[in-house]
Amino acid sequence: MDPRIEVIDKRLKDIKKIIAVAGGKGGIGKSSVASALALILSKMGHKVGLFDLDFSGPSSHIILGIKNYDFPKEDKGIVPSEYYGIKFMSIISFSGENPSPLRGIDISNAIIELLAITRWGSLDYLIIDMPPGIGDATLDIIRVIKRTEFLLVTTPSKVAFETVKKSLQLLLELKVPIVGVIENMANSKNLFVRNQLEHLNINYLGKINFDKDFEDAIGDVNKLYNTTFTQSLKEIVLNCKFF
Amino acid sequence: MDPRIEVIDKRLKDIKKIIAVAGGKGGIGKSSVASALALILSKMGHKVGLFDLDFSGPSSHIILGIKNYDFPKEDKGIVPSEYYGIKFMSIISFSGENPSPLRGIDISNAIIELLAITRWGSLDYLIIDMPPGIGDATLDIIRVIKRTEFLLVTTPSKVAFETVKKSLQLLLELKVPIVGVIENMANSKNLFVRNQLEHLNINYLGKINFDKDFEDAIGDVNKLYNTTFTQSLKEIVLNCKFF
Amino acid sequence: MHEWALADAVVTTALKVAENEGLKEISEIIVKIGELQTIDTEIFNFALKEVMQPQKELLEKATIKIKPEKAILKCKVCKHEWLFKDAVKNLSEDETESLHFIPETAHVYLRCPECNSPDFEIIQGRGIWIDSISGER
Amino acid sequence: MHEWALADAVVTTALKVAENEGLKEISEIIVKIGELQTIDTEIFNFALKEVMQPQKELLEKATIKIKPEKAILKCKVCKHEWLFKDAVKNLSEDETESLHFIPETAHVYLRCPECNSPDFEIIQGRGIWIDSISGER
Ligand SMILES: Nc1ncnc2c1ncn2[C@@H]1O[C@H](COP(=O)(O)OP(=O)(O)O)[C@@H](O)[C@H]1O
Ligand SMILES: Nc1ncnc2c1ncn2[C@@H]1O[C@H](COP(=O)(O)OP(=O)(O)O)[C@@H](O)[C@H]1O
Ligand SMILES: [Mg+2]
Ligand SMILES: [Mg+2]
Ligand SMILES: [Mg+2]
Ligand SMILES: [Mg+2]
Ligand code: NI
Ligand code: NI
Ligand SMILES: [Zn+2]
Ligand SMILES: [Zn+2]
Repeated sequence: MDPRIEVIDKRLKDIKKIIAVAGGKGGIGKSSVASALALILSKMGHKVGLFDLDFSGPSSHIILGIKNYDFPKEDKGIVPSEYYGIKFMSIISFSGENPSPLRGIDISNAIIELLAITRWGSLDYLIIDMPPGIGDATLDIIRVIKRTEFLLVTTPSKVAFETVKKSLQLLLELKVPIVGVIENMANSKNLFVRNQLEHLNINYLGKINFDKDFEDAIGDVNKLYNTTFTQSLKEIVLNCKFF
Repeated sequence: MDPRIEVIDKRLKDIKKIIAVAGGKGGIGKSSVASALALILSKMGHKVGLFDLDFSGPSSHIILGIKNYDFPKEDKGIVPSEYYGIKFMSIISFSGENPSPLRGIDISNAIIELLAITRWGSLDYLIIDMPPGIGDATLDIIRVIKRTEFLLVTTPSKVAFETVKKSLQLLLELKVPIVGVIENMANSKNLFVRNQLEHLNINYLGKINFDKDFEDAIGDVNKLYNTTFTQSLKEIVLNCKFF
Repeated sequence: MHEWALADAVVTTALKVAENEGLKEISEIIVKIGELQTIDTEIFNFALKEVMQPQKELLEKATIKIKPEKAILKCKVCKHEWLFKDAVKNLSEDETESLHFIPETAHVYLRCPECNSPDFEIIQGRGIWIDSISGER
Repeated sequence: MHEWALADAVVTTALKVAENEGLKEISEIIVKIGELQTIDTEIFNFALKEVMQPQKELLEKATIKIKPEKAILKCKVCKHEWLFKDAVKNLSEDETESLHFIPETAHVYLRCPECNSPDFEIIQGRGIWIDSISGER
């Protein structure tokens, strides 16, 4: 019997909302949205945690400019370090800059281990930055944290949306709560995504345009907060009943 | 004993070069490059196969506009259908438009099954469109097709490159042949990627600019071939000793 | 009819084992065939004969035992176990055919009968597996 | 010292099992501790006592048997098997500490001694596992 599974609910019991930022497709801005969202909610005065679950391509620490990511403190478990008021957990504390060639079974085991030993304490929001795909990480989050709500990101590209749509179909079928979809790198008055979502009866939360200054702000949390990217996201948050 | 592993070399024996288009990161243009590359090589008169290994987010059929993707023909194995002269294999022939929530172990099994039963016949190039990550698919391709050569894609973004760099580090450590790296969605005279690669002693093959007309060409193979995207890639192919 | 490719895999593996272990003659190969792949045993046997033909020396006296294996699925979410033979009734012909090519498409077309999850393990009976190869040195 | 969280997991699971199976008293819990995680058994035992304290009724008479389990790794590429205890010598303190938190970082810091691959299975001895929980109804 795996003792870790049973203790996960207990570890997360003082967290009000758990949000997985997902989409199935890579490169659509999941990590950018997850990181900026954590920052926005934290600046709004909420207690926020950010959990980077992309073990192949951890990115949240790069976007937020987190550099001194040593081992978390041990105290009846592991206690996430805080950066800019955000409690942060990522595989980089354990793997450093090295590649982590983990198969699905290992990803699954590592996720469950971290969920069983991390003491997030009391939080208003735990934001999970999901990897691409609908494999082990997605299936495990659905399986072991039943109350996770999914916030999906897409771009207006047909290629991206076709994959995001598969994630949506899966979540709908499994009756997993969906906060809604954010259209990222939007570029025009193209209504493709909005129409498709209406069809699927899913909340279109708003759009974030392609922000040519975003790249330059990566790694600098003050610049990042002031990008049109983050400000557009903030507007979405303010307009959304969920937050 | 798994009988499938032993027969894979035999199935691939009449293929001259096997190229995995990879990068670890999602959304950097792996599928776009793989699809356009297959098209370019085919138009140059080569015998080409294209194998979409991204089971969570199969994209090559969308980019090339392949619609009638029925079961492949059975004849002493399965025989890939040909589209625009390219022999094509993708999970969509079996899963259709449905989501495929496969864990790593399933992805591994499905890849090995397809490699064991597909009769590509004689080819000059087999192009493999890799999924993001350095998990089961990457590890299995390295493990079961020892002669695969990796063609990596990156974008100039720090976030993307940090992940692509992890793939490069892994391939270098394992002495897996690397054709080189293509910089996609390049936008300026930024030398970041070129400099980083020089440092790692890896071939910089060239760049493809962000092509605002690319999206509109998706699904139409003639338009696709005439995009600046594809024409830039063609130039890279023509200038590269490898092809 | 892609059974031929799988039979070919079995024989190719047997040759490899014979080479590695210095066998002059193979006397017996035991092959498990998992139900999930709905392999036609008759066609598989026929294919085996054809593939073995050119390897007379090594395989002339070999008997090949084929053991069908029940497919058992177990849900990772609710732990329920069930049999593929009970689930297959609800599949269309095309869906069964998909599983025939790639048994993992079970996760596309099948769901846990208790909790509706696609997140289950294939405990046994997935596809073709070689239990043992024996022979004379 | 995150051993406490793992001890807590064991006890939480025992309570759950007692509830599900209607046990009034738990008499024995057998816990395997895989070597890969380099758990300090003394600290783990100490933590267990602390976590069990508030559950007197159910656990007062329980003995907890801790069985250390050797960690065995097997390469998926060349099939070589080796022991973690032979490999651990080459790890720095920080690397061992990483494995202590997440045993899967073995794939980051360890390589197959035969072929240098990071693509190996952890055959046994990964971490904490409950072998059995028994008690009186
Ligand atoms: N709205 C935007 N404008 C400009 N660049 C963006 C925007 N959203 C994301 N990016 C960039 O796109 C790339 C992919 O974003 P990322 O958040 O890493 O995606 P994912 O986590 O889905 O893989 C990164 O280089 C990021 O900097
Ligand atoms: N050079 C480019 N210019 C414009 N759009 C591009 C370019 N390269 C890729 N894209 C677009 O970027 C997105 C990601 O490309 P894709 O090939 O699917 O990446 P991957 O396979 O790495 O996930 C797609 O929407 C694609 O149309
Ligand atoms: Mg990301
Ligand atoms: Mg991420
Ligand atoms: Mg792709
Ligand atoms: Mg793809
Ligand atoms: Ni068949
Ligand atoms: Ni500890
Ligand atoms: Zn179930
Ligand atoms: Zn090895």
